Amino acid sequence: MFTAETLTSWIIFVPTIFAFFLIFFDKKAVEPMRLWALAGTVVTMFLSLALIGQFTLGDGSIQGKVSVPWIASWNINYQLGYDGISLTLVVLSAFVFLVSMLASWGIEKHVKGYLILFLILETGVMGVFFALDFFLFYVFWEVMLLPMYFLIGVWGGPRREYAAIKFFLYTLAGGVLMLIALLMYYFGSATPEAMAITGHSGGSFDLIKLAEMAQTGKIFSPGMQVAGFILLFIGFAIKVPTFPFHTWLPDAHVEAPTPISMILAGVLLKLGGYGIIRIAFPLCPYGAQVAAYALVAIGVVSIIYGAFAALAQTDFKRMVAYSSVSHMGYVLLGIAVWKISEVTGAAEGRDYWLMGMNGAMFQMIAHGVSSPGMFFMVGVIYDRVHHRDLNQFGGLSGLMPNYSGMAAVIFFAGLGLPGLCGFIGEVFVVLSVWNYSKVLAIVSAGGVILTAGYILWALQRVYLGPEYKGPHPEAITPMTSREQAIGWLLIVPCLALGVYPNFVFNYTNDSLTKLVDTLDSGYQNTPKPNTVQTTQK
Amino acid sequence: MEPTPDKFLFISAVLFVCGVVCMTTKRNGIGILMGVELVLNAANLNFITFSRFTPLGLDGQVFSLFVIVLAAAEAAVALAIALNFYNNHLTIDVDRGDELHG
Amino acid sequence: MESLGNRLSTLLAIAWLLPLFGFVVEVFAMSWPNANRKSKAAAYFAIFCIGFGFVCSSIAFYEWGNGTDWAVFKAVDHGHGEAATATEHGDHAAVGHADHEHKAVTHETPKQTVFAGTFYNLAQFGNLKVSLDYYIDSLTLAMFVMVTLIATCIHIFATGYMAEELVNDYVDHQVHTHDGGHFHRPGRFYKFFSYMSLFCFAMLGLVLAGNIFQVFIFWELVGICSYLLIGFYVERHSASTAANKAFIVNRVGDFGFIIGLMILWTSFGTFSFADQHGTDGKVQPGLFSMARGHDGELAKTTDGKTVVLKTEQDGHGHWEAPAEPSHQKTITYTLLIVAGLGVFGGCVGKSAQFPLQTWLPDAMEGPTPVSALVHSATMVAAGVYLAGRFYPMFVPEVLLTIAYVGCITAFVGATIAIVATDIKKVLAYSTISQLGYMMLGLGVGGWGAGLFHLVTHACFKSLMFLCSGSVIAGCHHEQEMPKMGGLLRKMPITALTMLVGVMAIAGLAIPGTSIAFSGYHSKDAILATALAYTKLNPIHFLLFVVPLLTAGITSFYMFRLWFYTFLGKPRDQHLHEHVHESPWEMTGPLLLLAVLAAGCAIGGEDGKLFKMLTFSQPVGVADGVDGAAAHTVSLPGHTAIHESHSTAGSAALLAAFIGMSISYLVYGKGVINPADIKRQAASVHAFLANKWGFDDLYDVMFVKPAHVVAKFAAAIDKFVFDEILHTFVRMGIAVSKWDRKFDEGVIDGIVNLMGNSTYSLGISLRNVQTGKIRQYVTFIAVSVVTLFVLLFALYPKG
Amino acid sequence: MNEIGLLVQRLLDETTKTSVGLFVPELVLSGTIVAMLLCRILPLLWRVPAQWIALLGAFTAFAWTLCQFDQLVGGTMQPTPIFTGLLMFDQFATFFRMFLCLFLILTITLTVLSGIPDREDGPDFYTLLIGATLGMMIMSSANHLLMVFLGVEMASVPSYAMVGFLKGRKKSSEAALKYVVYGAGAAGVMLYGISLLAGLTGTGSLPEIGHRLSMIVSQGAGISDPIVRTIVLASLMVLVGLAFKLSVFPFHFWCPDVFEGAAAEVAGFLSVASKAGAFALLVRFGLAFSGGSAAVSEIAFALGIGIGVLAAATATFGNLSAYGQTNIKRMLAYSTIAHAGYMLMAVSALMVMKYSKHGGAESTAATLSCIEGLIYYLFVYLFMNLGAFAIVALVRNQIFSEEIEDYNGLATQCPLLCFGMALCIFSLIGLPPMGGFFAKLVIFASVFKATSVHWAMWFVLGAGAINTVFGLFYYIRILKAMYLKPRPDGARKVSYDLMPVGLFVLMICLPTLGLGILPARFTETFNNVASVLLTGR
Repeated sequence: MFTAETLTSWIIFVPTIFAFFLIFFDKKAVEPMRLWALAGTVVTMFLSLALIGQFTLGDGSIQGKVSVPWIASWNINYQLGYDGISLTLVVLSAFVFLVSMLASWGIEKHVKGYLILFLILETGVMGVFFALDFFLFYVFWEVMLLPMYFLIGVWGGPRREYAAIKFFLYTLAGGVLMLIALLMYYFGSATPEAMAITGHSGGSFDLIKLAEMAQTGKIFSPGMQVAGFILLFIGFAIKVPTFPFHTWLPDAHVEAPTPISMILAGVLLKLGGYGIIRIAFPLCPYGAQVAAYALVAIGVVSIIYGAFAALAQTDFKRMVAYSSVSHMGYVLLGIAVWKISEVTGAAEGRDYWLMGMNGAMFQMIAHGVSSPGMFFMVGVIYDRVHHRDLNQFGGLSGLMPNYSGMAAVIFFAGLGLPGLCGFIGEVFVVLSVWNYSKVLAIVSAGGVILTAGYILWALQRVYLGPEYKGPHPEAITPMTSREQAIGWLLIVPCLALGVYPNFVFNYTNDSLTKLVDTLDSGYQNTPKPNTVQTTQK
Repeated sequence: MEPTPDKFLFISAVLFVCGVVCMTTKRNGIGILMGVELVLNAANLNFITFSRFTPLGLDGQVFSLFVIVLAAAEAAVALAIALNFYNNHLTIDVDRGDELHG
Repeated sequence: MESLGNRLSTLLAIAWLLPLFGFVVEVFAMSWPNANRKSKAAAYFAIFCIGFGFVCSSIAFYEWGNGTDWAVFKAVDHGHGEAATATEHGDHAAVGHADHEHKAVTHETPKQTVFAGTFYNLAQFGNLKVSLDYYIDSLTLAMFVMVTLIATCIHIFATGYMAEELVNDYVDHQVHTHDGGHFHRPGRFYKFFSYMSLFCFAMLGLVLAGNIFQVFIFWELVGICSYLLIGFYVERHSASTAANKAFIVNRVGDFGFIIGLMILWTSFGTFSFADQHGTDGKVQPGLFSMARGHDGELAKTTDGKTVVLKTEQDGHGHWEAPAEPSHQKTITYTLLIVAGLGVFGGCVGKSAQFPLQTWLPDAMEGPTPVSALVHSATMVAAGVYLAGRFYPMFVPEVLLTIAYVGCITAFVGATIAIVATDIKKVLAYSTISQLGYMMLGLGVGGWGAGLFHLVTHACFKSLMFLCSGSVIAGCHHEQEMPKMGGLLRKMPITALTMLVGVMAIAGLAIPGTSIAFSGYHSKDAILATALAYTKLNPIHFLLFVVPLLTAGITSFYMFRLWFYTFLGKPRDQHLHEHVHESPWEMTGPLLLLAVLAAGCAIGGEDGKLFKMLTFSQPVGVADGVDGAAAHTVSLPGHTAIHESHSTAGSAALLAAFIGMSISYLVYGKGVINPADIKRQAASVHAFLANKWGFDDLYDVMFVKPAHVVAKFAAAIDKFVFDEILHTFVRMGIAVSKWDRKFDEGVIDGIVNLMGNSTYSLGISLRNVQTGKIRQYVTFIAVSVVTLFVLLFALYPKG
Repeated sequence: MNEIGLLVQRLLDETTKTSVGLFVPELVLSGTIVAMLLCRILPLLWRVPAQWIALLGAFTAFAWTLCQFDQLVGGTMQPTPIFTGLLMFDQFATFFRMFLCLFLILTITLTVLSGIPDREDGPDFYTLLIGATLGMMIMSSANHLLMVFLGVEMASVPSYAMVGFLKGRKKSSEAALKYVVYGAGAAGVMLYGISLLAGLTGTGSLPEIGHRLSMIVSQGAGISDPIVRTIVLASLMVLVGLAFKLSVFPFHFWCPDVFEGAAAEVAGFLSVASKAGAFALLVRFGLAFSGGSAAVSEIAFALGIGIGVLAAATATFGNLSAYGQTNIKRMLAYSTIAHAGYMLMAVSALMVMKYSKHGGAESTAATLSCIEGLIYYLFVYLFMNLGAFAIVALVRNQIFSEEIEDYNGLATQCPLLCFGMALCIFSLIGLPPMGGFFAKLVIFASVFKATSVHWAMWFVLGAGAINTVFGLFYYIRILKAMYLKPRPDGARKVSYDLMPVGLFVLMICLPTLGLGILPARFTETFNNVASVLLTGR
């Protein structure tokens, strides 16, 4: 019953099944409902672990492919599959959902509605990671939007409506751009040569076949690839969030309740990065290469800008939100270090680009573990004193020793301390940038100092110092056992990934090698327009 | 001399314009309905001319018959509504009926 | 041989991982709710871990000796000096290798002395490999033995020093809560020892590291441990700011380190020092063999602009540069310089060299054992160790910069130490100065001399810090020297061991004989190399004159410290009554370290320790570099250094005696009352508000310029570098404030503007809907006409 | 003398044998009207409430049209013009008649549930309702200019009366007056246009217009040629009549006032049914120009572009002016205007593709998808809009207000109704899992294909995309009021039990989700309908 193929569908729809049964619970039975929802996330976690079992390590191509025709007249089919990239992200999402569910015991308002939306959100996320049909991918991408709007809107903080509508607006605008790109590629793939690959008339939404078409370079014209890439990149960059499109993140994080901002930071930001790796790059290799310098520049600016912004914040959660912007800048940086040598026209220093990609994937996983941890730590103190003003904290290490210890470890993971997960991602990405462009490499290395600056300053203001300066100090009680369990659940992967990063690299390396080679050949096959291909210094 | 259709068409055009002008300027509800009748009859005149001079033939006359019938029906309903408007607003002045706006 | 390599690596790995195990146990065991805070269990457990580590490393040293049948001590041709046992300390390792000396020398092939291998593989991208591996040679073993030994002594000392933390309610006098009272908190005895064990783990990891990336990993871990230890008294704002400052300055250094790493990674393609034996039998050259091959020369192209890396192995295993250009892997010379400077930047950040030395004096906020272990013996020495380890990769230009940076640091450190009044600040500045010395030693080509001074300095500096610790403990946390005085009678053991340390650092010796304190031998070695260096390149004469001058200043301020605290009348009568000698846990290690400080460098150049260090010096260093051809700096060979030994030694000795006598006159006998000098230089006093006014009766040229320079140096230090740092911080905050305004103002503004504009447009459209029916009907007619006209105008022509 | 006899004889047996047989559903409806009027008079039938008769009649009509449709699709029946070319009996017309009957059933059940027409004036209301539906059914199968005018009038006049049905209220009487005056004006203009067109072509039947026009229009005549000018003016005037029914931008002024004045059920009926009939008629009228010479096609092409511009303007105007609304019916009125704009884009794409100079097979396939998109959108639109208006009506019965503020916190009291409203709203916005998204996707796809023919269509596509984002703002305000705002304690209680009301709401709202998830079956049938319409000609 649980073969590789059916497992993917099971993982997607188990949460919805649990959500459906939630309806029949009585409104008052809060505790059983929470346990039932927790059971849902635990089952999904086990299924994803089972999926790892099914995964054959050496092979980088798509595994467990299942394709059922859904809307035949438009060649749309319900197509799922996974490879090293999506597998690691699925396991991360299942884990973060499990931990956030544990942290949801603090929610008292409309518990049933909250849990149902929470589980539907999980379905949406899992669907995005498994979908291999562009239309199915878009449907799951937007399905995530509905529950997220309500989760922020109903259970959020004081300015929740503004934050919810802003989040909805940004993502919908991105979605519309992606829709246009979707249509462009649907009609673009209706040409006779495309017929050879897809085997049926009319356009195709199948991501694998579209990637093959892009790789031949003949079917999608360079102009279309550049236009397609810009549309897709903006659509995904809004989710990552990179520099110009990031202003929704601090509002959404500050207003969202703790478990939701844990999911927002842990999982939803990774969708942007995953989208770029799975769709934006393979579908328009030429566009990606032309925009590579701009991408790297945006990545570096995101790092520096995010770090400075974090330095300036007085709200603890907003500071952590900006740190996410800065950390996700590394992801974009790692993906885009694709240098083309004038002589051969092929990728120069391909190993460094592969290292950058692996670093970016690892950074996504590491940030996916450390940033929910950071938000949880902020949440623990917020649930007690109900304020987040950095200057009004202090002396917590005396009052809550265990909590401060754990928080210090998590924040040091965010800082990029060796031995913890943050370090590997950052350093590998920074090391790989030198091959691409020296100036940007130095600037991105500078980011390391800023990160240390704002995190240590925040730690000093919150945890060190003689005594607690903020309102109702009597509420500060040591960590409950549940919170401690969550703390340990987050710290253990931090340490494990930091000490032995091959947990991730074993899986992602083969798939990324395959991706890097297809992109490289895709770029070489595309006929360059008459202008001489100017390469970046 | 052989009567040509354009004289009739000219008259119907004039009739049409009078009808439209009457509808737009009259403040009295009934006045507006008169304007409507004028417009409909202008079209009737057109149909009759075309049935006489163009290969339209009998269709034109059948057309005008139907138009007359429909004009009657429409007038009946319009007057009923105008009456109802009067009962509620105690006036037939159309400009007074601007409660629904924005 | 293979089995020896494994045995060595396992032994050292045990010594390395034990403290980590200690850290984990201490953190968990002690954080158990019912653990009583009075038990010293944590201390004993930590001592056990590091002590056992020391035993393992000495066994490893012994095994290594046997393995290479003590070639290390037979390498030098003219036999070996008098059979003095290197160190009397009573553990069996010393005894062991004493009786081996007379074994017959057999001439079979030279045994393998350098062992390298991999623990496990971090990541593999294409043919780029990143892994945790080990590199064991004589330097590693020497460092292991030294670090573990000193750490054990300091741990024992710390059990005594930190005893006051063993209480359930510890009153911290330096912290005032808002209601004026002192801060109360439970004792944190166990936490101190857990951090110390973590630090030892990180330090040993750094020494054992087999590739530069692994060094970087433990580099930052050591930085975090210093952050935790400096900020041990978390409640004191000054402590946490000092900790932050230390970490961020280290990070600035690491920034340079990362750039170095990037260049190496991109141009060499590997991080590992030694050659990597791939599973398929293929051998991949390590950094050193790529750069220097077997003969120690860089394979430069004809125009001298690019360096060709030696990536091919000829007949008998020597790495050569491939002939055909297509196979050649090259790196431009300037990039190699930048890489060298980058890595050296890391060392500057960590060893508090010239531009980044401001954090070390502030780091004295941490408890004294920390200052002793971390900020004098081991961590700050890591920079020098790395410079030593990475020596083959430094091109002559880089060595020159290292030399000058070392020289400047030595001078600046020494001059500021003159005016410092806090006993620990004096020692901190003297550490900076001695580190400058070591860097100078390395810079001028004295690889052995630099590391020799590293080891000796570690011994006597940790000794002096511990003495100052016991003085501070004795005077109930009073650190200001003006309040002390005349403690000789009250604390005899501390005073005498301190005297040994002072004499060692001053480099005193009985002229003519070879009996001298360790400081003399190592400083003499450095000065000799410096003298030989200046002979070869006369324009760099400063590199010998300034160190000589600094040697004099060093002995002056060290003796000033000793006379000021221990001789003369007690200046604070009330404090004087309560002074008491420290308990045995504190004085025991002092004695042990005193013996070590005095005798560890016995035999000087041809002593056991020096031979041990120079045994695995990079190839080609011994016979110097003739820079004339490539018009760069030439480095003195071993023979050249040997000749200039006698002159350099006597000059150093003279400078030391002069310094000592001056300080004796001013402080010891009190012939000149320091007070009236203060009146004369009242303005200067105001200027040095936080530095006690310097009384100087003798208007000798030597004293006044030193004072002016000190003032200038202190000023630089305070107003220039700190200022630069603070301006950076202020600029950073200013940019971030602007950044936030821009972020909320501009981008959010645009989005809200769009939202509002569409909203207002919507509202304005509402009043088009007037509600008047007549206007609606007019609109029908008007729109029909306009539509017709529009269509008429825009009709697609033809 | 006998020719007349012959003529009459031919007419008689032609109508009796074929046309009447195919005209049965309309006859059934007329029968129900007669029955209801009778039951007012005959005391025997007095006790039978009128709505059950109406429902019975609607069901039989629906069943009949359904089997007619099956036979047509199955091929047993061939599409033929009936009543000597006055009406056209083909899949396209039958589909719309089936659509209208289904809608009639749903509207009647809604009025039963919301109880608008009380017992004694029930028959009058249902007579008007069925009369209007009859008019629209004739509109959808009109094949002759006379039928065009007759259908429009028959649909409009009863709806004037229905709008003013709540005799007592000042607002509804004012609305009715406005509707009558505006409707009559527009009908007058249309009639004048029809007369000109009939005069020019000398015939009334739509298929011949194309041929006749090409005879009188000389080759290569630009707008300067008087004949071309009069044709353009005449067709413009006819389009005015249709634009009034569709509430397209310049002719939409009646729509907000009438919807606010009329009862919610009537507004629902008007918003969907009249749009369906009008769009069917617009498509037939648009296709009337086909078969003509190049000059005629050029005219039609220009009209297509004109309609496209109008469509964009309508969508933008509809969305923007809905922002500031406080009354929910008025807001939904503007939303219907906006959706009319989206559907009009499909028609303009159809005309642009059909009459583009370089026609070829590829363009016919494209026109096929335009019509399919239009029909699919209408089908989903039926459920979306009726669901929204039904819920507004049901809520009005309990809280007697249609202001959005009074909807605050409704979700806590009647979760089922609010869940239905949320489904409709998200479908109206066009979010993926819902039918609205797939409908919009199909229409945007056809417009996207039209962009390759003429640059102006880019502007239309752009307007469509932006409007999807504009639309988000005001739709979300309803949900925000219902879900995010707390229920003011003084407000009236809204509670409905599952059985009649809940089930009905679910029956209407769930198809919006169903159509989104399983659109496959419907797209095939619509595709077949469109192909017959195009190729049948």
